[in-house]
Amino acid sequence: MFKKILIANRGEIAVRVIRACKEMEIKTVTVFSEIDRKSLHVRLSDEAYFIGPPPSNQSYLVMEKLINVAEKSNAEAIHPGYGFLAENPQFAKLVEEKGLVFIGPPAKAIELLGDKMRARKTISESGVPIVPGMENMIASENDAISFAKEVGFPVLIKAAAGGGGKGMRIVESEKQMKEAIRGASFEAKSSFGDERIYIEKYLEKPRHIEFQILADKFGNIIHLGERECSIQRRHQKVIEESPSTVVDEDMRKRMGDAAIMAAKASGYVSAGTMEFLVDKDKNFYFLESNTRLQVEHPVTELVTGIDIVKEQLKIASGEKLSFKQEDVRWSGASIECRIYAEDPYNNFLPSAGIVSSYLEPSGPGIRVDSGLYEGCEVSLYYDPIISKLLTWGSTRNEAICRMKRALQEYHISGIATTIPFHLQVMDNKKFIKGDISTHFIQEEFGKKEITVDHDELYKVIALLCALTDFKEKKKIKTLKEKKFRESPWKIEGRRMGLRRFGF
Amino acid sequence: MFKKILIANRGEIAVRVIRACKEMEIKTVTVFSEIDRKSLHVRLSDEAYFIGPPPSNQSYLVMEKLINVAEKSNAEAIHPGYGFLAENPQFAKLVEEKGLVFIGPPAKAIELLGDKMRARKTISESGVPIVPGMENMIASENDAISFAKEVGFPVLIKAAAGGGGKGMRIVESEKQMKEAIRGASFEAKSSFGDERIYIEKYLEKPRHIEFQILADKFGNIIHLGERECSIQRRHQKVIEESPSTVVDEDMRKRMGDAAIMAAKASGYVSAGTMEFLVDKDKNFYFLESNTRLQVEHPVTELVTGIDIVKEQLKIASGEKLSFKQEDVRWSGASIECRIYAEDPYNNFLPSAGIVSSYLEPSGPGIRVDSGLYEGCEVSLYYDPIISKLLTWGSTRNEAICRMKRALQEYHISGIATTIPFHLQVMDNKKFIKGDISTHFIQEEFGKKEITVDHDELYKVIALLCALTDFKEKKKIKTLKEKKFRESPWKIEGRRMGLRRFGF
Amino acid sequence: MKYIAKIKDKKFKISIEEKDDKLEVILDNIPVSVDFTLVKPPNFLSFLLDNRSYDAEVNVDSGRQDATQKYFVTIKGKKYECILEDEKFAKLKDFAGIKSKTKVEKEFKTPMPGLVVAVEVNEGDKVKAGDGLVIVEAMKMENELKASFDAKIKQINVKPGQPVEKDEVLIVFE
Amino acid sequence: MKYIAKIKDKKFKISIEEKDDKLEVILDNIPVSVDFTLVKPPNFLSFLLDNRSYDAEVNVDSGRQDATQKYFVTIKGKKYECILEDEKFAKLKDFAGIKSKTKVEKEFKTPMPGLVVAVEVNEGDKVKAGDGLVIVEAMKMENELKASFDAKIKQINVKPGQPVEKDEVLIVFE
Repeated sequence: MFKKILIANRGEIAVRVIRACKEMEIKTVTVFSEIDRKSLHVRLSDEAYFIGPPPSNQSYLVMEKLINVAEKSNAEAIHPGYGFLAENPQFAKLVEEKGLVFIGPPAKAIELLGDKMRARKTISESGVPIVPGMENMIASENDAISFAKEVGFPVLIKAAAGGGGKGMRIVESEKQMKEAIRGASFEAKSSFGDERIYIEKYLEKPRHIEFQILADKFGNIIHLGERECSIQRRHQKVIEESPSTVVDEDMRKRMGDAAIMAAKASGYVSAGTMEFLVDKDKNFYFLESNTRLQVEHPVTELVTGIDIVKEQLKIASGEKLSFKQEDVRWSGASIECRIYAEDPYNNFLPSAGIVSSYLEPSGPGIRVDSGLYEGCEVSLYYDPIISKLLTWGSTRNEAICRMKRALQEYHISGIATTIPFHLQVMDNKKFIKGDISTHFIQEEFGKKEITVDHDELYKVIALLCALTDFKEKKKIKTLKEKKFRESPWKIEGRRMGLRRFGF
Repeated sequence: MFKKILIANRGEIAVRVIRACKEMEIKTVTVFSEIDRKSLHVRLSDEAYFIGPPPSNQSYLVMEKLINVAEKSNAEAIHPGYGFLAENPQFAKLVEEKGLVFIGPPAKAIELLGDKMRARKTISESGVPIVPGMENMIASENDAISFAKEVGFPVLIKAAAGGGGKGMRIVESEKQMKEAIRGASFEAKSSFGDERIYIEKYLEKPRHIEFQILADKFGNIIHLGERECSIQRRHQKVIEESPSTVVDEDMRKRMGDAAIMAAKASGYVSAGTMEFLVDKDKNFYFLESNTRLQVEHPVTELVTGIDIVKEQLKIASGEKLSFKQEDVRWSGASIECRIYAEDPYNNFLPSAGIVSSYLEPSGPGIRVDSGLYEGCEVSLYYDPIISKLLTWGSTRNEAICRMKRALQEYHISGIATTIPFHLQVMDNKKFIKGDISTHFIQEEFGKKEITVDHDELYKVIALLCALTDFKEKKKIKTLKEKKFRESPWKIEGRRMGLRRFGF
Repeated sequence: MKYIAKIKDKKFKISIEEKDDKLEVILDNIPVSVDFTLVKPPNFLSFLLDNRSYDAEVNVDSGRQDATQKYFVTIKGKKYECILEDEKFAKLKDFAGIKSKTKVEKEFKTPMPGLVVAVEVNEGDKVKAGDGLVIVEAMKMENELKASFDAKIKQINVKPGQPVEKDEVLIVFE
Repeated sequence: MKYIAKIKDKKFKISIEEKDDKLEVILDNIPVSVDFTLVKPPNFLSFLLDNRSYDAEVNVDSGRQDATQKYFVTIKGKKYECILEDEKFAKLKDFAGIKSKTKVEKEFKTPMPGLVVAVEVNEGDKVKAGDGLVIVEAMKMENELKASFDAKIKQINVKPGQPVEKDEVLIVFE
């Protein structure tokens, strides 16, 4: 096993990898941009190196800087996390050329699967069904329109190098095509440095279901079951769960086999994900592969008890998988809510600032993966996922009830977050029934306000405001009388001190 | 199911019960003493009632006050938590007389099992082996000495109404007897309001292993496996785990059967624990029964996936157990470290004050049950258990490594805690091997200092102190120059603000 | 003191008096028992209303208009807006027939810093509530800023490629 | 500034100078690179020593003696004590042959408030390090307070049943 690795990432996923390493007694090296000096990943790692200004193209995306740090710190391997360079085959290649180990699939597999067109071809040839689409990149608007007319609107434009919903557009009519192509290729370029986009048939109300796979360097490949990722906003997953309410044992076997076939066909090694669309009749189509650790990997960890990051590390260091497909056991149900720094009361616009007060939910069946702490800064430079709140329950219903409880306990001040939105979803009847598709949010929350009425709370709110005003005015009066001001903590401390004793 | 219950407790266990209730949509009513107005259990419950001054005999132990609150708030049932009135048969009886449901065993069973002498007799007659002891309470010092001479020193003095190590003394020689009797009966009286004590043979290096049982009102009794509770200080459990390294499948079956037999013999209903001592040859002896939810119940929850508090609520409301013995599945390993507000650097003396800074560990396999938050007060009036840190791992080794990681992440300022002590245990070779007994702490930590040397850290500490002094002196100089002082937060905020922008 | 509090379409009359160090609170003519304590400075409170327990964060909106004050209250993970008025002032207003009405903002500001990717309108255009005005990139995403009421564009202050600060005026309406 | 820091039996020489807004730090004659930043007021720091990362809480002991200062540093869950001396002072002391020696406390204080349950010694008794002196009840437990060095009891200030405050003097040694 490695003695020391570099984590070429930041935020919650860097913290996640550090935790796995600590539990395996592997030393961790992290990197930080100017704005990340106090980030939790810097604080928790064994070593940390400064790599430049906040914009990621001057720090976290600069391959040479990362290689330099790895060499200077004698790290043996590099874990890329997700995002940034995680799916960049040049980086994987460079790492290997420098005699270091890339903790992920071989550069070749990243290249093949990262090129959506080649991936579709390879996977399709291995016998796995795929979504109908153009065989080449979009060359012109007319090109795209004629394909769309052939298979029928709506169609989906996607970044060839994409992932995470970036550089993706649904096109419902001819006149939307131009702007969609422009927007998608802009986002594709700014997110992945590759502006190429392609087009495919847009399935009506599909479910988005993915399979977690693990493949070692000796050709052993297993799957850890599915994750239901249909709850999406702007093509970004916001809530994931395992198992899916639509996948039964037989379907799990067939989809799992297809995922393993796809991994075999692409020469896959390490942890990875095969994504499928599932239509109303439970037909499934290969969509794309994510050649990295997924944001939502913890839902699988909660139902299987397998630590996927540790397995990645073992595989990368050349160990054989220590268990077989039949050893994988699923138990209960797990849900993840991605907490974004976005304001659900203001059109989900990004929110940034200092987290002025912070209390994580806790107790039975709760897991929080985050890089937050009281006093930390959430900046606008990076991904808006600031925390992942997960629950496990012996049934899906218990997991949902627990999530409601946890969301109400989770207290983040100073920035806006999507917690209120998640609470709405947990109360939604269709969600509770498991009657969902990728259109769920659009259909259920499209026009509605986020806050539903809570008559019983209005009185409380009215009183709180009046009492705050009353107290404030009284304080000003008292201050004028006293002519000096004490910090609330001091006043508090003294008051406590006064009644501390009295057995 | 109940619509509303009263939780007649405080602190972490009240919070634990609230969480279960929230997940079952049961409204919760809590009570608070003067010093507990801001406690987390008050903040998280639906209703909260003031019941008097901090000393528990004027608040949490006053039965009439609790009954009054239950009646005023229309609560249908009372959950007693652990400690306080949890094992007081008069309280259980009173609750039932008032037409309310006591969430626990029937008063009769509490009475029988709470009287250690009667319990020993009943259990012994049902065919379960017991530790040799006197058949009556200690009447005089001579009485006790003659029994001790008969079975041989050391002997153990225990409170008849006891539990949690209170009112317990090991007596190694004749001359210690007097003081031990005095101390034990004092503690017994102040903890349980019952000064009666008895005496039994003290087994050499026993393990303390207990079985969790669940019994419904229809005579169905199952067990949820064992908890190893041998790591004790001053007869108080400090670290528990499940499964025990010494219990194999056959032994689990035999001990589980004995636990169920003991529960049957005593007419037990609800969640409860049968405690055993296990000697070097794996013989086990019934020790006592705890007729309540145990502090350490979460280790069982983590390996079985069963929420014991929810089961208690279901049983109390008259539901049948929804699963059978053969449905109980154990998976992986779990450890609990009880975090006490005690100073390991000062002879484990109690510590109290305001928690000035607080960060809970988080991420995979971690559970924290606590009533703490930043700014809360830990008072000297109540039990020193302020938090329970638990880890789950697919193996015991993973759970231990995770615990080390979690303990290092857990940050509690303002009061002393036993976190450093737990870190020492997790590094102990005998503990890692599972080679433990109730003498473990005495033998391994008796004379040693808590802090072992960390040469590599000394330089860091030296530099931190020098830099702090340097910065402080510079600040004083700067202040003199500037003639005014800003809060560190303001300075920070402004600095951040300055570099916030720069795409 | 007497207050009128408005939340959405509901209105509450509140009276608070301090007598012998205790608060006497009347809500819509019914006396209520309140216990109101700071859990965490500056604004995180624990509130017991007739023994019902609520944890809340109370934020005052910084811009004060007349004798009314806007509050944001977060309870159980959700945020609510409340307008608090001094009753004397409210009476006066009713008497004079003044309607409390949100002032129409003439300036369209960006709620966050970022990079302007596209401007979707031209000076002189008429826009409707919900129409996109400017696309600003932040957190690696394009965010479309939309009009919240019908208006006519008077002036556009930014162009694509331009970085903007939080609260910078992007567009001025007529 | 020059310092001598002592932790247990180890001694470190440290020099800190500020040049052009940067800190130049030398530890035992070897220059080191330090990056020292406040993560959480008042005393929670993130520290990079030659890129090795440490999270630490640094507390100054309130009682200052001469030019030395006692610190408590908590790192990775454990607490360490460090004595920091100004080097000039230390040299002077060495020259004068003054040994830095812990002053023997004449007063025996209780580290926490509680109720005195028993006094285990009498005035005039000689006690050894480790001998029990007073039993104080707190958090529902009896806590035996022990002598930390050999001493003779001069005066006893408390008796069983008496409540005591934190840092109250229970016993005076000769």
